[in-house]
Amino acid sequence: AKAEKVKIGFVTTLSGGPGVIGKDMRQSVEIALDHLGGKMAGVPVEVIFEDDQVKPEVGKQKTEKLVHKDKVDFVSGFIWSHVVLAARKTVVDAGKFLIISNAGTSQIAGRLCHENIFSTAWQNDQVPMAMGEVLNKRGVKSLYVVAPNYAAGRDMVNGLSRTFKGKIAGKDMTKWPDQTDFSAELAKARAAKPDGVFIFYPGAHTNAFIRQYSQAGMTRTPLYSVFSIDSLSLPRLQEANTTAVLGTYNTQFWSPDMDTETSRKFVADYKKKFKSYPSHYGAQSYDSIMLIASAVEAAGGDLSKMDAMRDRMRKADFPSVRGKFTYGNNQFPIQDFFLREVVKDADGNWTTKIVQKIYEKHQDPFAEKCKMKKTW
Amino acid sequence: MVTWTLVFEQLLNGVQFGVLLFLLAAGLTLIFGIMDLMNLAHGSLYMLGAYIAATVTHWTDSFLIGLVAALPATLVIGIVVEVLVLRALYRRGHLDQVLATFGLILFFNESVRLIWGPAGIQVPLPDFLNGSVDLFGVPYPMYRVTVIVAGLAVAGFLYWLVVKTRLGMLIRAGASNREMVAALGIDIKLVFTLVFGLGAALAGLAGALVGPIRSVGIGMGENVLILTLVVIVIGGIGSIRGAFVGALLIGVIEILGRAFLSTLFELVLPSNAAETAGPAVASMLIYILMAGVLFFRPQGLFPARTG
Amino acid sequence: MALLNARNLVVLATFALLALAPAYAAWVETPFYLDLGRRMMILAIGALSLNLIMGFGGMISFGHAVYIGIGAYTVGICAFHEVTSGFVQWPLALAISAAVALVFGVISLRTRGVYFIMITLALAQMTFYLGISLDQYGGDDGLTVYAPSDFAGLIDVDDDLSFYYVVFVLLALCLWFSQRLIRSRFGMVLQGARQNEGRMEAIGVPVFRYKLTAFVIAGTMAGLAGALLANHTDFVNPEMAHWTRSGDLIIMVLLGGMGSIAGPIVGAAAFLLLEELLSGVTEYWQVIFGPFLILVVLYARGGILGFLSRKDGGDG
Amino acid sequence: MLSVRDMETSYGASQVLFGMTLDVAAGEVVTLMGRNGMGKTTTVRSIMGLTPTQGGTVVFDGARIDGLPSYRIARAGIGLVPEGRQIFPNLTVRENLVATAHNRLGAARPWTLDRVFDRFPALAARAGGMGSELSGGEQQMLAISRALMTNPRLLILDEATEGLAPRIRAEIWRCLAELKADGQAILVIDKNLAALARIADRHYIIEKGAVVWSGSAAALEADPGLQHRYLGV
Amino acid sequence: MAEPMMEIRALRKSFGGVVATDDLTLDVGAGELHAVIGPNGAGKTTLISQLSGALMPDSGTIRFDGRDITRMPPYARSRRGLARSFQITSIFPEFTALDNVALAVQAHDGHSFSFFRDVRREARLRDPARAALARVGLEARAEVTARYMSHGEHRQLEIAMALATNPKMLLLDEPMAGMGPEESGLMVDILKGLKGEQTILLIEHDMDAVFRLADRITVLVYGRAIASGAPEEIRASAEVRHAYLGEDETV
Ligand SMILES: Nc1ncnc2c1ncn2[C@@H]1O[C@H](COP(=O)(O)OP(=O)(O)OP(=O)(O)O)[C@@H](O)[C@H]1O
Ligand SMILES: Nc1ncnc2c1ncn2[C@@H]1O[C@H](COP(=O)(O)OP(=O)(O)OP(=O)(O)O)[C@@H](O)[C@H]1O
Ligand SMILES: [Mg+2]
Ligand SMILES: [Mg+2]
Repeated sequence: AKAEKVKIGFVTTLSGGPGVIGKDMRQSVEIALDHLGGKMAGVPVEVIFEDDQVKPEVGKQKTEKLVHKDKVDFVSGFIWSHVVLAARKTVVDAGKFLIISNAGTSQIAGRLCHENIFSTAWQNDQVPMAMGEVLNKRGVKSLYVVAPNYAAGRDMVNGLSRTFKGKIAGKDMTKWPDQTDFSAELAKARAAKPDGVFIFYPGAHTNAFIRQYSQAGMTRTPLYSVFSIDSLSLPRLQEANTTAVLGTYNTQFWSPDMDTETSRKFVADYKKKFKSYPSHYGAQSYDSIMLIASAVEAAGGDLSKMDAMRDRMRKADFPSVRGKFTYGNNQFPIQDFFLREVVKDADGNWTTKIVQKIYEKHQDPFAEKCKMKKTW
Repeated sequence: MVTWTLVFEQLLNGVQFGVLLFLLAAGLTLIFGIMDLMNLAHGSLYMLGAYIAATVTHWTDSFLIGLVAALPATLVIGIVVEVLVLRALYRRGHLDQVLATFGLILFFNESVRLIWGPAGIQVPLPDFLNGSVDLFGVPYPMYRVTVIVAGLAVAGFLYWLVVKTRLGMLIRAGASNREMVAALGIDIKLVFTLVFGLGAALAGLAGALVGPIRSVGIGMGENVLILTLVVIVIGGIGSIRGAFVGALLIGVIEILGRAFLSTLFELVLPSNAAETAGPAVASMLIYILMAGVLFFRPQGLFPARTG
Repeated sequence: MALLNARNLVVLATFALLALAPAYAAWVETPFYLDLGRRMMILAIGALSLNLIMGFGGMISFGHAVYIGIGAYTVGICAFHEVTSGFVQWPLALAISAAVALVFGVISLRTRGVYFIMITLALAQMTFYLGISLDQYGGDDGLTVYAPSDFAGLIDVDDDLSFYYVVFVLLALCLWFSQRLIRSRFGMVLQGARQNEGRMEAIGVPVFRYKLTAFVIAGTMAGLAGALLANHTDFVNPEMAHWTRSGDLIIMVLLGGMGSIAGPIVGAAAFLLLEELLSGVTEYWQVIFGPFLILVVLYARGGILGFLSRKDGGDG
Repeated sequence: MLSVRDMETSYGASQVLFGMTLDVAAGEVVTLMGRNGMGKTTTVRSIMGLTPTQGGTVVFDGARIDGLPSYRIARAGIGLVPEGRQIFPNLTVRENLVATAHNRLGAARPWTLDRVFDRFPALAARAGGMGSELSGGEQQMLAISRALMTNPRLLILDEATEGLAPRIRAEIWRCLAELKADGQAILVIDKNLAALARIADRHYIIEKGAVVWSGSAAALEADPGLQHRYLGV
Repeated sequence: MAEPMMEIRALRKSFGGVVATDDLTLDVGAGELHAVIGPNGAGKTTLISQLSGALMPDSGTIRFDGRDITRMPPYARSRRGLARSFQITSIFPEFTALDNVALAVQAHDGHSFSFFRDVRREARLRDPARAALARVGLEARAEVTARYMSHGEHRQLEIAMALATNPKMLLLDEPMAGMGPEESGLMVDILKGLKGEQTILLIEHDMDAVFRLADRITVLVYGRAIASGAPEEIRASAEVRHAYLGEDETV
């Protein structure tokens, strides 16, 4: 029978500094709901947001609450790997769908894959792997690597090493999350005279790094980054007039200038409503809601039809910001990755622009560790 | 590939980092060491200093005005906090103070998020501070040099204030026995309020100075608080001299550890072991240092001479 | 003092509530309360253990979460290597936390006061960074505990309800143990050493040994909480040992009332309930929670239980 | 000069002073006697505003001072040598003396560092040392000197000779006698009856927080029964 | 003279430039009440602290009851029967008077690694503790929290704690300080009662008491013993009068 309401629990970080990511995700979910007219298959949708405080235990408890108290049908969101890892079992044991909007942990892409878990993002390694290819193409022979010393940081460096063929002239794994002074690393990097510097810094650390990068007089060395420079950090960098960031390169599966119908509409409406560019976090969250909508449509609003919903989602048959893509056996996207450059837009705002497609239909390397077989 | 100019530059980096820590540590050692108030919210004042300086800089387009505005603003905030909350807690144990100032941290962090949003602010540097100067053949950012100079000046001022002036004596006397100081005709409440304000303003100054280098964001206070506590504990709680030496020590060791530890490990360990051990040990370095110092000198390097 | 004063009533009520929570959860069909209650009780065990050394022994440890982390990691790593028997995991968790507490205690108990706070913090941070660098066990991403502790069918930790009561009974046991401990000779020495360590030595007590023993007992009890927490979250991660978690434990103890044996339990319950309720009201809940803590300090000296016993006209 | 009327003071629920009443005139030396725990120290603390009172008035130099914060009471001209010395352990001897020194009331022959060091050479010898390093007796001298350095009009000494060597004790009595000769008013608490008798103008004997006997030094000396009953000698 | 209970040989302790104990040699015979007097800052408390183990001497030896205890930690000395009282009151402020004393008894009743039995029901701790309180005249205050007692009562409690353990030797640092005449009288009586059974090293500025109690008196000045002998000899010594007693102090 048709459900009275589609309930979606959305776990993200709303408090503290990282709350800026959660805010972008929430706003994007709102846009998605606007586009859906607040209904899926004619059934009204309710999204309940919960704050994980970047703590696994809290994330787990909030998920418990969503599943067992609010009785949601889908749990989505999750920025952080450790939070989703802690929350995963609660959702799966309750027989609900878990739609991951960001965290790209190799564990869930591999050994912990599950028929009820889908990602609308990527697996961590893919983006730096794409960057490795870019560096090869651009003839970078020696590279200085700086990244924080935690799981995602090490994933990024490993991902890069999978494809980058040149020499790593030096590598610094910095203290996480306390360290926001990079003078020691920058002095070393300058002394090493590399062809380029590769960084990965999520959140506020990016700004600190890039500003010190330019203060240290490193601007002549090209800067390559992953997940560091995006629509959340660029306005801040512009505020401080850190021009060093203009013209630097990064890789991603999406960019606000992406030329798909859904993306154009999403970005335009987001800009209209919130006066800024959405980030990839937002784009992924938008897709999460749209993926869920497609599942609810397939079941005709009857949320007990798990198999029908799952089959539909596996087909990835919904208007995604990235255009058409497919799901791999681990239910992570097989998708294209692009090189982006930081530029000024027509209004003088700083944003990213797609320069080149690096990977076509790329699948993450952990899919083979997933025991599920692709039957769709 | 370690050259002497690189080592020298890293030393400068260490000193600069140390000086910044000193600004925080000096205020904390006054409040915590001398007034015996365990103030976890010291980091919050640092954060507020940074936010206020950043905001004023954006309003006025002048970093200098922003910097100068942060001082009285944090002074006043400090005084208000002292009068409303902390004044009642001097006689209580450290734990009550921990609980209350933890409450203050939560309050300040969330208030900042309400007022400024979660994203943080960036502070542009004025052009005249943006270049670099040549220090013995090493091009070093002008701004970092400015920070070093400012910090040293404050250090001198504080040493004079606490050790040489009557106000300094009263602060120290009040720390050991408030009641007696009052019974001898001194308005000790006022003295403490002023000292707290001074400590707050120093934290605010550190925050304002750090804005153009690092990012200004929520929670910036807590990380630095721990580091600051480490500094004053190594130096000996309540000793301005200890705070100074401790801050420089931590600054230099932290930077040198980050800079050269991995290289050092590569000389003695197989390369993949060195790759994991290097950053891990660099992260722990200051804690190892502190544990070591306390193991051999349980009162820190310069034990404040109390009874 | 009357047995049924407000203070004892609150403790009894807390226990009664915890005992009946599953029934209520079942009645309103909200198993979530079970989860919340369980987490409360697990953290209460942690807070209880901290109170032993902090409230009674005057040793303010800013690294107590480390033992919770170690207990949890022991279970997690055992499970990772497919050792799932609880009869192996749990005693091992207790033994390892005890051993670590012994080593850390020997190092840190040389210092006093704030220096002690800081050295425990330093040791905790080192452990934390060690956890982050443990790549094979997931680093800071942590480790999923694939299989719950297995007690050969005697107790089913995977069943929410029976695990709930396991935790409940363990909490009650810990409380009972603490109560006896504090009133024993050992407890007197512990409390005496807090009040006047020099005098304690002068009357012929080698204080260090007793403090160290208390430190190890508390570490072991926290290790138990850790083993439980691993089974509760099915997930372990270095975050569990972070200094902010040790801070949370301290807050729980203070909120409930330091120096009263049951205080930490009330404190843990109040802490988590407030967090749950307030965060439901506004995402800016800490703007309320922060000042609330300050008010507790200013107007309810001795935490919630202290406040109640004063209302009672007790002598504090 | 000082006039205390019907003072009531409690610590929490337990009341210690029950209508304490006493006077000190300008230039007079008055003693407060009584057995341990009878409320002598509490009286002094109440006068100084260190312990809140529940009733009664304190008038000093014609102005009411009860309820004022202690620093204002001290500034009005009362100098305290507290029970148990309470010197500042983390200050040097010299700092202990100068930190709170003042001559607010414009004493004609103010106490200065030199004068104090003259009076107590033992302190001069340890001037640069920390308060915490002094022996018990040295601390006591420091506490007296510190109070003198505020140049009070009324000096209150609570067991100021406790733990002093006989020679120093004698010296302090001599010093008090000199102060008295200079017209300094003094309220003194001490167990050394013989010495008190020599210097004091009047005595108060208190028991259970109230005055049970007051009168001149001569009257007390003449009444051994009184001494036995209230002072246990 | 009987076998000395305590032999101090060439003891030396300095703090920076201050020599607080200067080559001090001293015997205290078993059962003797030996008073040490001297000006303030002469090094009396420093001496007691070294005997009790709170301070380590720079050089010299201390033998107690036939054993060298120079480097023994304080608790071990206490166990061997050496008890001290403190010049500046040192008690357990949050315990009742009775608990304070019972804790002292407990410290001498084997180890305290007993985790389950309620101490407040242990008669073997409580009874001797009550007796000790009674001895110093505090029995009526047994259940009062120590913090709420007056200064004089603290002094009495201090002595009760030292007495409670039936030590072989008592080190008393100004036990009469802060006591009223009546309490002082009581204390003299207590000490008189102990004389003969117990060896006592007494530091006191109350000359009345010293001359009434002491078997022998040693006068310490600047860390050195300038005189040692029977009370009459000391009283008669011009040097002592000059250094310590003062000319006009009548005793
Ligand atoms: N802080 C306190 N809290 C509770 N009761 C106290 C406090 N201080 C003193 N008392 C009690 O008040 C009474 C009077 O104490 P006070 O110190 O005034 O006596 P005193 O006459 O100075 O005695 P002493 O000669 O021993 O110094 C005593 O019974 C004491 O136990
Ligand atoms: N910790 C210390 N540091 C430096 N000097 C000290 C220390 N302890 C004591 N002294 C000094 O050593 C000398 C002896 O002190 P001690 O306390 O033993 O004297 P005392 O004979 O007990 O005097 P009193 O009768 O006044 O109590 C004094 O001059 C004192 O200032
Ligand atoms: Mg008194
Ligand atoms: Mg002495």
